[in-house]
Amino acid sequence: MRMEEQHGADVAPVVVMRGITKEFPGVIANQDARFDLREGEVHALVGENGAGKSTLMKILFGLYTPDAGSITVGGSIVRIESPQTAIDLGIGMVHQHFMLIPSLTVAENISLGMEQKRGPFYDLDAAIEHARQLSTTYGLRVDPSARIRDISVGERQRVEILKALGRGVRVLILDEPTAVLTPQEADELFHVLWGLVRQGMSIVLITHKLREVMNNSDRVTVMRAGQYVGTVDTAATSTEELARMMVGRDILLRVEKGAAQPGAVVLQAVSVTTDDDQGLPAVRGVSFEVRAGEIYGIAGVEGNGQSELLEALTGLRKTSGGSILLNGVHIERASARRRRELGMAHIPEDRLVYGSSESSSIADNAVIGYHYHPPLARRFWLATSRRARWALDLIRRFDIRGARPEAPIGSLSGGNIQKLILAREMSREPTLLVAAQPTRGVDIGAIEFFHRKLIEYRDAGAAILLVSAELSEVLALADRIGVMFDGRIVAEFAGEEATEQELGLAMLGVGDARRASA
Amino acid sequence: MKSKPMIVLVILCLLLAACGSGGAATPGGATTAAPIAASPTVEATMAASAPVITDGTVGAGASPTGEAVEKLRIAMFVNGALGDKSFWDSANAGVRRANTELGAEVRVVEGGFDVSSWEPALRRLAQADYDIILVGTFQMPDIVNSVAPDFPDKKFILFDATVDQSNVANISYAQNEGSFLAGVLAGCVANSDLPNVSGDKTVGVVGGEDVAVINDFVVGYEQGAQYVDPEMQVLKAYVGTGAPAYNDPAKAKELATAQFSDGASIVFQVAGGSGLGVIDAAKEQNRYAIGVDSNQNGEAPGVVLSSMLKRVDNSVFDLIQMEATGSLRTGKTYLYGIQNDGVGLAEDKYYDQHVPQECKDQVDRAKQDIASKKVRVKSGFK
Amino acid sequence: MRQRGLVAEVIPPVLSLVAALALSGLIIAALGSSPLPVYKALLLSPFESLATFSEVLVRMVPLLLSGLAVAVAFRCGVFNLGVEGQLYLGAFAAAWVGFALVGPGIVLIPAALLFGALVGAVYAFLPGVLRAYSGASEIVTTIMLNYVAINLTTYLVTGPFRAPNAATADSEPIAATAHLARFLPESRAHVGLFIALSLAVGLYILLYQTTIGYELRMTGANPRFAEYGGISVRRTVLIAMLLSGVLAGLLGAIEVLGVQYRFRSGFSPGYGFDGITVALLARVEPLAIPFAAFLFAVLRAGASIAAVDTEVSREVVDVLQAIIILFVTAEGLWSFVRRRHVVAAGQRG
Amino acid sequence: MDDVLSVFDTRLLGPMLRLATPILLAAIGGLYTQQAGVLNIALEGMMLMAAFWAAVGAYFFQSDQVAQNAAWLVTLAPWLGLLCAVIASTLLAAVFGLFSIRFGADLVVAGIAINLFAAGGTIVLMQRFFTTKGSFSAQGRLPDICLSFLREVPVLGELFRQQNILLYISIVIVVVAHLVLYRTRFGLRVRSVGENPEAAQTAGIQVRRIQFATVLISGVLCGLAGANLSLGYLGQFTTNMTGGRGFIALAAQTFGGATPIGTALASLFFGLADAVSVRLQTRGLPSQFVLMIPYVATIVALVLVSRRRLFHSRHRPSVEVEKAEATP
Repeated sequence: MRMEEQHGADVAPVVVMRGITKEFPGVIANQDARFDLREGEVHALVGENGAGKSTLMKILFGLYTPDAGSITVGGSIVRIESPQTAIDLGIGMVHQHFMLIPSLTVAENISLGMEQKRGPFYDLDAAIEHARQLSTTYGLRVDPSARIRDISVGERQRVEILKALGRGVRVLILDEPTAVLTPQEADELFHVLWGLVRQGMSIVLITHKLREVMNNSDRVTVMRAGQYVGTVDTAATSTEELARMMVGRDILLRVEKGAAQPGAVVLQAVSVTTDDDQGLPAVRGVSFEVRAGEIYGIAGVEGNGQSELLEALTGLRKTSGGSILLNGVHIERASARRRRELGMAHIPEDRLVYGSSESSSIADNAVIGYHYHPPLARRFWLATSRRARWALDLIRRFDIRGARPEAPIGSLSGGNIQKLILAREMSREPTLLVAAQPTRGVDIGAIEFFHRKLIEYRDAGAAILLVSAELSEVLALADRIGVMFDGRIVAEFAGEEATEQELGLAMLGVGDARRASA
Repeated sequence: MKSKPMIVLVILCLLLAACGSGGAATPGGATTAAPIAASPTVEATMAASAPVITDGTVGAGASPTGEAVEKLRIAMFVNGALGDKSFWDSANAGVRRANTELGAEVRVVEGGFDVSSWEPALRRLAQADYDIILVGTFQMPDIVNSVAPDFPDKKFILFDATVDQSNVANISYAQNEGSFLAGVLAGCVANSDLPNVSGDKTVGVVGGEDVAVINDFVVGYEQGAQYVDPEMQVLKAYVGTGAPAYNDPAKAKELATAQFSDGASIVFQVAGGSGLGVIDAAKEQNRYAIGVDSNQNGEAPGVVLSSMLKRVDNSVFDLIQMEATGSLRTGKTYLYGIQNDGVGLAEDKYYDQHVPQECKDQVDRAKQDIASKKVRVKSGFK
Repeated sequence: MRQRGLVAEVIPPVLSLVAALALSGLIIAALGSSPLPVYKALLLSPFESLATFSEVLVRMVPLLLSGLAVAVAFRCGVFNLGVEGQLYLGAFAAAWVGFALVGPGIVLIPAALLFGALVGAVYAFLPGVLRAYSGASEIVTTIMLNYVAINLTTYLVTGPFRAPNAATADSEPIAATAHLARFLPESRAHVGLFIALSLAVGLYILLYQTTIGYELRMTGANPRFAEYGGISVRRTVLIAMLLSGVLAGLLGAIEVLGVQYRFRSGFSPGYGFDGITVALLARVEPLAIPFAAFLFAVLRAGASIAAVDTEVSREVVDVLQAIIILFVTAEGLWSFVRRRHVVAAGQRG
Repeated sequence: MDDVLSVFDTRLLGPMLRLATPILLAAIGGLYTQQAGVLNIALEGMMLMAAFWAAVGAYFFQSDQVAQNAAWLVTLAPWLGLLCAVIASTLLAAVFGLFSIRFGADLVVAGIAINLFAAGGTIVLMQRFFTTKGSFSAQGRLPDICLSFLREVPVLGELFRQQNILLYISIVIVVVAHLVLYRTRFGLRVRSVGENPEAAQTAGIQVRRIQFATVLISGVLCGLAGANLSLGYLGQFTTNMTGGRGFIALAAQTFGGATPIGTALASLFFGLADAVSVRLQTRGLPSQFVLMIPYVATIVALVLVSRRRLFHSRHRPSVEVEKAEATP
């Protein structure tokens, strides 16, 4: 410990940010924020949603210009006006939403902006060679000729990292890198990151996951409400302390829940099949049922048909076979609206694409799906004032901070948008709640809140279908767990019996299928 | 979100409105009375001493100042634009002649293609102190009917259309008769031994658009061609619809080329600005063409054998001259046909040089037949 | 903060206008004329008397309706470039009621307006269906259908509905009872203006106070979100196109009943495209569209006064208008005025 | 009916190419900007401006003034006209790019303004130079090229009988466009800017600069397209002679999926439909219906080739660098 500090004092910081203030219309994202990064460390940056972590790092990467404050890189004060300046200073960033061009290949994406030429032409071979070289040097496996739209999320992330490395950066910022990864993929990522650190790279890790922080960082900086709270050595702190610093109070990290009291079957899927966007079979005959008063979890590595299954269940994708019954009614051909009317609610996996409309107001976002129903509407007329009150009520009950009904939802942080979606979907007390990745990219305080709500809701007698890439979440919440692999449910576990180990093996398609479905 | 554009727009509107009232408070500002002798526009100003409308608010009864009392003051309203090398340019030449030969003060206003703007523009022109206001085309009778009764002191000349108003003199043209002669020429040429004739007993006509005023040319032409040879086939094509049809020489050229390739020896163009494309096609395909409205024989000597002239210029000048001598009678229609050279073929040196004698004779015969009513030329108006 | 915001809002458009006028002045001077009379004719003369001002109101009607027609589709994420074609068909339909039927105004006028709106709607429905069910880009189909509509209506008035002795492609005049009432003495300002203004308010109410409007806005803002929320994007796109067609058809009908009194082939100087400019200038907000339409109408009325009052040719005025549009819509032109405080927010319609 | 069907013979091919060429040239220009995410409504105006300056240039370099001072220029006059066209159109494109990409004017509105500017401006200048508002002769044309060795070949002979040199240039341009977009560094950047401007920006690409460059390219190509009308096909300039071909080009480009090959096929298809309509007119069908053919045919073809794409994004505004999202 003492050694560590001494060592730290010796090493000159590569990046020093002081007094950073950034204001957006109506929101102060950073106020007098500070940050130090030493050479050769993994520095975790944690904080709740809206705490200003991403903004601070986007300022460092030149995406935003600060209103006030100074940035020192390598000892000299710099003005970072664009990502290009940042890259020139050796700073790279891997964004939460990948900055890749889907129709281009891996090699093209990596070389974009620093392409080699052969004669008048773009040298594709050189790009492929370069990508391959990077890939082997840093141990990040990717196929240089694959198109981005065809590869998995984990691979895309590797491409993002390679993109930065290929530009010779010495400082790498990763924004919530594990949010979209399986546990195995996450482990692999950290393995790679430590390898980079050994080569002298400095890494900033923006995350919510305290366990990750404890296992994979040297120091931690905590932010709250746009302000700097403090920086601590990881070895000298604990998850509880970090959580307290983030939230400003003690929070409960385990999910308290009683045994489920399953009732009648609410959702029944029988041999459901459906195709993906390319028209290839994605779900190949899935059967399961969810009862009232239980949480049915679906686990699996992303891309094994979970998304397509959910879309088929909720009416966003046509089924090609099988049947779906909701409270005994066949709904496989019903519209999304009809399914909602029959008591289904849906927290979609991508809150920005399906769950909300960025430029529309919070009130508009708070009523979709029910906008034509009393009390929100009477015949063709929207009940405008009741709608505003409705939105306010959701905002209050779900503690959505900084929200006014008339403000665009895009002004909220990701976690607060997710809260609003949850609030909306629970507001009509559906008999079935389909929740996909409900806590993805949501901060620790909010996760606690979400989990408590889901359990409360289950205990009130609702059926919940939970799909999550977070194994720990599925394990913590689900009463029964189905594991999806290659478009099928290959194994089913009772919640309390399952272990992470067993589930992980089943997810890879090699587990002992305890109760394989038809 | 809502308020931002509103603010901007309201301010812009207020800005305009505020200035508007300010401007109205200072009538007859010196700036507007500035002479425009330096104006480079040729067709808009006929004389260096041409007047401007002294102020927009001048009423109909405002008396002109100084010596201009006995001078004729003429305004022509063009509901479209000059530069068509045919109808309007011809009318413009007529008014211009009135300026040089009669010393009339002349003003030409182009109204553009926004149909609904024509009436207020004409009304504004009528409010200014002009003695005669010239208006043309079949698109204007409604508007003249609405404007003319409000200005009983003013005289209007409406050419190429007619209305029944006591202060309007009308001019109408027997373009079908002129086109008949063009048809006779075409039919004769197709049967002649001129070097570049196809020998197919086929002639063509390219019209601007398929409307009666153009078809008046077309039916006359067809009748003329078949007057020469009843077996003569007449190919017809139209460039398009509306104003663009008269400004698309590329399309006209393609149409004429198609007609030539279908065996037409000669093509008559009735397509305004598009018509030059027909002449171009004839040049390229080594065939013949007939121009329209103004004399286009010189555009391609030996290729354009003649042009069907509609002497808008002469007629307009004639009526202005009548007014100058006090003989113009409003409330009636002046007809311009073959007899009074209101329509006819351009028989210039190119015509003399390139058209076979036999065809010249046929054309002359046809003229007499029309004059003697031996031939009745069909009308496109029916 | 608030005041600074207002200054930042007001200064740029004013500067733009000044810059546009200055540049235009240079052009006019270069052509050898004095710019001041042109400015006066273009900007002030429309306000000089009731008669000239009423012409502004006449011009405003089609611009306003076209702006609304474009806006309603746009709010649903559909680009209706076919307002021009739809208004021609609507105009013909209304004219047909006017010249083929007889009756008192109270019957004829609503019948003509409704029929015009209906035909416009049907014609807009077609590209809507093609977009919703075959994915054919409405940008292409609506442009193509404009040409079809113009040819079709011209055929109708030169063929089956040709007026006796008609010289041009115009229909017979409509019955006098079908004329829209004029509300100012000695002017052409007609009650179509009030219809158009109430439609602007109506569209506002529709968009913000009704479920259909809500579904329309959500579809335009994020179609996947709408689909997720149980809104049928197809159906909503069709409704938006229908509404757009209704407005375009009404535009044509009102022009026939209020100004032209017959169908004239080629009567629209491109209202359908003016509507795009008007709608976008008003940021696709129904209540801002009348102001944008008014602004344009002033320029248009001014242009035709300039043609009569000044020696500057019509086309110079076109150039001036182009310059004014460019400068006034270029929001970033004076960005230094409001550099720090207005970062491009997610405020696009 | 036989009469109507008899229209379909090899004689359609020549007109097809002639009618397709100006559309194709402008459409290729439009597809560059489209690939970079810029909807270019201004094609029409740029073409018109180019057509005007092409004719002016050709006229000027044959004038006595030039002949006396630099006689050797006279033989080059049509080519100098072409150069003038390209310069004028590119300048106009620069104005369009400046106002829309740099100053944030709406793309559609700016495009419409540019079209208005060109329509008015050409007439004003024509009046200034030639004291007419209708048309003037360029006193010359770009040469036609007759591939004489093909004369006896049945179909090709018909195809390449008397075609303007710009047709051959346009074939080259399609190939070049394909290579540029899919084989060069610039093309890679253009496509990435169009597909995901934010990602392109974080890769260090100057998004606006790339977009501006494509607008300039569209200016160059519209320069050729306009010159093709006034100097390649006709040898004269006429008021508003583009007659909506810029919009047809926009449609062709959209129809062709913004790829060079697709756009070329779409333009040819449009040329063919136009050629059919031209030839059908001599068969005595009502002109208005015949005139509709190209447009109806385009709609039908588009419906047949369209996949179901309900959520396509387009009319993309220029990139907003700073989004007001405070999402950490």
